[in-house]
Amino acid sequence: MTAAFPSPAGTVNERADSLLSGPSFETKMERISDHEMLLNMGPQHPSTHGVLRVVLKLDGETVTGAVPDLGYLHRGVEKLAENRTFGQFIILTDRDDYLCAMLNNWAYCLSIEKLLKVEIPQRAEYLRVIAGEMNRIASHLLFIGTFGIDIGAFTPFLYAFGREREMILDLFEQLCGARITYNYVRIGGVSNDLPEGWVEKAKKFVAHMQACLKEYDDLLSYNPIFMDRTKGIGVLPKEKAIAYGVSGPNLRASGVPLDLRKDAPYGIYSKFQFSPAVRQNGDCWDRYMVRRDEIAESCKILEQALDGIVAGEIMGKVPKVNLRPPVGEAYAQLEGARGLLGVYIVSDGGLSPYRLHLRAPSYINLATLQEILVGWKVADVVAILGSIDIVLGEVDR
Amino acid sequence: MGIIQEKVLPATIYKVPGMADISMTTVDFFIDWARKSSIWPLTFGLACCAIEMMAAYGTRFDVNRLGVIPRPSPRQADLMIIAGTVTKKMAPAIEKLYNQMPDPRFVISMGACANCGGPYYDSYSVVKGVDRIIPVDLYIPGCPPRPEALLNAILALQNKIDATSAARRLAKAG
Amino acid sequence: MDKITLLEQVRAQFPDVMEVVSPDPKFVRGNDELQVKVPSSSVSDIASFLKKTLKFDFLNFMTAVDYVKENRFELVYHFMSSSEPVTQIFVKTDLPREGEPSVPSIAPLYASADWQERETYDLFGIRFDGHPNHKRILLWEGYPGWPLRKDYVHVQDKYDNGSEIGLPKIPGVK
Amino acid sequence: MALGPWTVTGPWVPSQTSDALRRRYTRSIIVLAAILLPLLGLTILVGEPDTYFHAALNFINTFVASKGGPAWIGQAVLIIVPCSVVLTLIQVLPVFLVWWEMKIAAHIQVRLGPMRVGRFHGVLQTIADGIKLLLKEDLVPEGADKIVHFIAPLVAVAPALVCFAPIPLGHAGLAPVKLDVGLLFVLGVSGLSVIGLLMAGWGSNNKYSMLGGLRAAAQVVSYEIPRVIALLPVVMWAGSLSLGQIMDKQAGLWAGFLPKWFIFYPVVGQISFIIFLISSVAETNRTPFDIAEAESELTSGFHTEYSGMKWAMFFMAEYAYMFLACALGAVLFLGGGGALHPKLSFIPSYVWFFGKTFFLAFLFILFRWSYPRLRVDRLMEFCWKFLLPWSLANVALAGFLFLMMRSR
Repeated sequence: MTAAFPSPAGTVNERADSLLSGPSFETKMERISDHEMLLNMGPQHPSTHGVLRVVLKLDGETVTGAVPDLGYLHRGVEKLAENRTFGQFIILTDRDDYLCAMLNNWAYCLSIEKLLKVEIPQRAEYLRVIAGEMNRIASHLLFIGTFGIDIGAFTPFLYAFGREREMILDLFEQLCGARITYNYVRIGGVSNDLPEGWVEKAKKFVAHMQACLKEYDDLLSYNPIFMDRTKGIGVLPKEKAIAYGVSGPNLRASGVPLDLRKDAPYGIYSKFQFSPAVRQNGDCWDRYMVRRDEIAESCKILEQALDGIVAGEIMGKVPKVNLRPPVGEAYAQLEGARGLLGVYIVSDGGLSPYRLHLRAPSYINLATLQEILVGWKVADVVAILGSIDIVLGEVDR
Repeated sequence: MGIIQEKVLPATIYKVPGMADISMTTVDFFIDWARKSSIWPLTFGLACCAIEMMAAYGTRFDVNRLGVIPRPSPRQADLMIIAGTVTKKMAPAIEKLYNQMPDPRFVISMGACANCGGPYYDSYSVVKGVDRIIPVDLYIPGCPPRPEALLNAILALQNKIDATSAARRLAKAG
Repeated sequence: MDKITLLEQVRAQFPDVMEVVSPDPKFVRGNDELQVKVPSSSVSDIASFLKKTLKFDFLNFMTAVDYVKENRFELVYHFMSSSEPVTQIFVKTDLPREGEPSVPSIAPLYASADWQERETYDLFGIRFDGHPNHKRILLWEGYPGWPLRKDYVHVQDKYDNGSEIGLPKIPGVK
Repeated sequence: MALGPWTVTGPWVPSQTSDALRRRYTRSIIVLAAILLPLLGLTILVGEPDTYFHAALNFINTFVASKGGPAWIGQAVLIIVPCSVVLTLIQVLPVFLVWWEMKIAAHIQVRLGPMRVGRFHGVLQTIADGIKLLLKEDLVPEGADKIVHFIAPLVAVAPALVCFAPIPLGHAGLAPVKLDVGLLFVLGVSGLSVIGLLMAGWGSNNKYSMLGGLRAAAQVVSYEIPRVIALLPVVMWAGSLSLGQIMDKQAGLWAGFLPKWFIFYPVVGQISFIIFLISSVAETNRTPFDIAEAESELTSGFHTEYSGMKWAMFFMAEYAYMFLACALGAVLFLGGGGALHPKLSFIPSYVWFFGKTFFLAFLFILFRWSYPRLRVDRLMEFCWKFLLPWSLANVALAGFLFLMMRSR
C-alpha cells in the first residue's frame, strides 16, 4: 500500500537516491519507507565537531538509520609522510589530532625510538609524562565544554575551555612557545627544558584544577536535566565495543578496564600510582564521567611527576640532521586522550619513512556511530556524537 | 594612489589626487558604523584553526567585546571565517555556504592552510588556498594564528567595512 | 602466553604458517611480539581461529604496505586481547601487485575491520571479498587512482589548475 | 570554589592584578549608583505620569469646548496617547533587554560582553545590530512557500504588541485599555503567535525549520494549559479577571510587615507562582525549554531560513513575550505597582512595576545561561505528567483554603 500515490518528485526512494548519491556516499541504509525522511546533518553543523556529515533516516523524531560520510578533512597525511624527513613529519602529527598534539608527537617519536633503539634520558621521560598528561587534561576540558554546548548548557564551555584550558595553554606557551601545535617531543627526547618557576605554576594549576572539578560537578555533571539527557542514552555494550575496536575512555565507560598506561606501561608510567577510571553501563553520562575522572587521575600523575622530576639531559644521542634509521619496521602505541594512538613505521634506511600508518582512535571509535544512534531521538544523536568525542583531523587524517 | 580620509562629522571628505573631493553623507557614516560594529560570523570550523577561533570566542580573548556573536545558520551570518584546511571534497560545500549568506558578506581566510594550503601544500586532496573557490577579504597568516591575530583581523575588517560606502561612491564618481 | 607457545598453537592448526624472518641481516624489528606470514587466502580462517580459540578479540589496526620493488602488497593485521593487552600478534600476508589484488574480508568477525578495510581499499585499491559495504570512505567515488600506491600519478583537477602538484622529491633522497 | 582565572600564570593583562581589580569594582559600583540614584530621585520628583496626562486632557477638553470643536477629540486623545506610549515602549524594551542579556550572560561566563560599540559598555550594540539587520539582503529560499514565509514573522510579532494593551504599567490607572477581562485577553492573544512559528517552520522549505516549527507548536500549546490553570487560584482569590482589580486586591499588609501579594499566600501562592514561571519560560521558548530553536541540534530551528529584518522580528517577538511573561508575573503575583511597604509609596508605582518585571527578567536570563536543554519527549512528559497534575491539585487546595478563610 505504501506506494499508493507517488510523491511529486518521483517515488520516495528516487528522492532518497538523489540525495544519497552525494560525492562518495554509500547506501548501506535499507530502502526508505514512506513515513520516513532523510535528514542531512551536513558537513557544516554546529555540533558535529568539525566537518562530519551524518545522514539520518528519521521516523518522526526517532532515528531509524544513520550513515556517517567522512573525508571532508582528508589531507592525505600518510602520503605526505613518505615525502618528509623523520624530523619534519613531527609538525604533521601536531595537526593530526590538534586537541592533544603532545601525545601524537610522543606516539610518533616512541615508534622511531623503537627502530633506533636509542636510550631516552630520565628527565626527558618525566617532561614527556608532564606534557602528555597536561595535554590530556586540556583535551578533556574541551570535551566537557563542547559536550555541555551539545546538551544546551553554554556556560561550562566558557569555564572549562575559556578559563582552565587557557591556563594550560599559558604553561605550554612558556614551555615550548606554541598554544596548540607544540612540536615539543622530538625523536630521542624533548626540545627544550622547563623555564624556572614553571614547576610551581604547574603545581598551582593542578590544585586549581581539582577545585574546578567540583565546580563542574555542581554546574553540569549532577545537574538533573543533564543527567536526564545523558543517562541511559546511546548505550555501547561491552562486546560491541570490543568488536568495533573502540578504545580509550569510550571503552572504559563500557566496563573494559583497558588502559595502556596501567596494563602495558610505556616510558616511566610504571613509577606512578593512579587507577584508570572505569564505569560499567557505557551510556553518554558514563563516557562523560570517565573523562571527568580521568582529569582527576591525570592531576594525581602530574603531582607525582612534578615532585619526582630529576635533573639531567633532555635529549638522547640522536643525530640532529639527516637521521637515517636502520632498515626495519616498528609499531608503538600509547594511551591517547581518545584511545589507543599507534604509529606503524616501515623504514628502508632512507631519510624519510617508506610507509607510515597512524592508528587513529577517533576513526575507529566513530564506526560505532551507525549502531548506537538507531532508536534514539534527534536530540540524542547530538549527545551521543558528542560523547564519543571525535576530532575530525584524526578521523580523516 | 593613496586616499586621504578625513573623518569630519557629519560628512567625511575624501581627497583623491586628480579628482574632485568626494563627500560622504552622514547616512553612509551610520550605515558603515552599524555594519562595522555588529559582525556576525558563521560557526564554521574545519581544523586546528577552529580551536583558536573558539578560543577567540572564549573568556580570555572575548570577540563579543567588538559586537561579534557567532551564528549557527548562514542566513543570519555576514562573515565567514574559513578556519582550517580546505579539502577538495569540502570545496563544493563551502561554495554553497558562501552563496547562502545574505549580501553584505565578508570572508576571512584564517591560517596557512586556508591561505595557501599551508603544511599540506603538496597533498593530493587539499585545495591550495580558499581564494580559489570564494573571494576572500582578509588573510590571517599563522598556523594556527593566535586568537589576538583573529581579533586584529576583525579590527582590520572593520576598517575595511568603514570604507565600503566611500569606495562605492568612488566607483560611481571615478 | 609467550611467543613460542603461541607459535606452536598457531602452527598446530595451520601448518603452512611460518614466522616472519627477514632475509636482510640488518633488518631491525621494533617489536618483539610474534609475527606470522599467512597465505592470503586463509586470512579469515586464521582470524576466526585467533578470535575463537586464542581469545584475540581486539583487532587493533590493519593496513597495507606497497613494496614496489618486490612487486607485492603486504597486508598487516595486529590483534590484541582486551583482557591482557600485553599479548599481541602481527599477521601478515602478501598480495601480487598487478591485476585485482583481493583478500577475504574479516569484517564479519571483527567489526573494527569494516572501516579499516574500506580505508585500505580507498587508498590502495585492494579488494576485500565479502565486505558488507565495499565502497570508498575517505575520497569520493569518482576519484581517479589509488593515492597511497607508490606509482600513483596525480591527475590535475579544477582545484589544482596550474600549480605543480606532483609530490616534489626532497633533494638528496634517492 | 575555583579561584579567579589568573591564579596560575599571573594576570593575563595588567588590569587583572588583585588591587587593580578591587579599585575597578569599587569604581564601577560608584558609577552605577551615580547613574541609578539620581534617576530614582528624578522619578520621585516627577511623580505619577497620569496626573500630568489628566491635566493635559482637561486642558484639551476645555480648549476644544471653548473653540466649539467636536467632543470626540478628547476621547481620541485619551485612547491614542497611552497606546502610542506603550507601543513605543514595546519597541524600545527589546533593544534594552537584548543588550542586558548579552551583558549578564557575559558576566556569568567570566567575560566582558559588548564593550566597544557606543563607547560605554557597548550601550549602542543592539541599535547597531538593528540597523545592520535592516540593511541585510532579504533572502527567500528557493522552493519555499513565499506568502507563508513572508507572513510568518508578522503573525509572530503582532500578538506580542497587542497583548500589552490591558497590562497596568504601574497603578491600575496606567493601563492603556482598562479591560475587565484583561487576563483572559492577554492569555488568549499570546497563544496566537504559535501559528507564526508553525508558518515559519513550514514556509522555509527546510527540514530543520520544519522540525523546529513542529516542536515549537507542540511545546507552546501544551505549556499553555498548566500556565492558565496556575493562574486560576489568583483569579479565584482576586474575584475578577481585570488586572487592575487583581493588583488592587494585593494592596495592604499581613501582620504589619508582609505585603499581601499572592506569592505570599500560604501554600497556594508559591506553587502557582512556580508553575506559572516554569510554563512562561516554556512559552517563550527559552532554555531549558528552547527546543524550537535548539542551536546545537536544528542549527537555529524555525528561523533558520530567515535573514535580515524578518529574523529580527522573530527575535523582537521573543523578547517582547519574555517581557510580557515577566509583566504578568509581576502584576499577578508580586502586586505590580504596589509598594513594598505603605511608607515607601512616595516612589511612583511604575518604578515598582518595572523593578519587579526586570527582576523576573533577570531570573529568565539566569535560567538561560545556567541550564542545559530538555529533550522533546521529556519536555512533554514534564508538562503533562508533572506540571498539569500539580496545577490541578493546586486549584483544589486553593478552593479548600478559600472556603476555610471565607468561613472564619
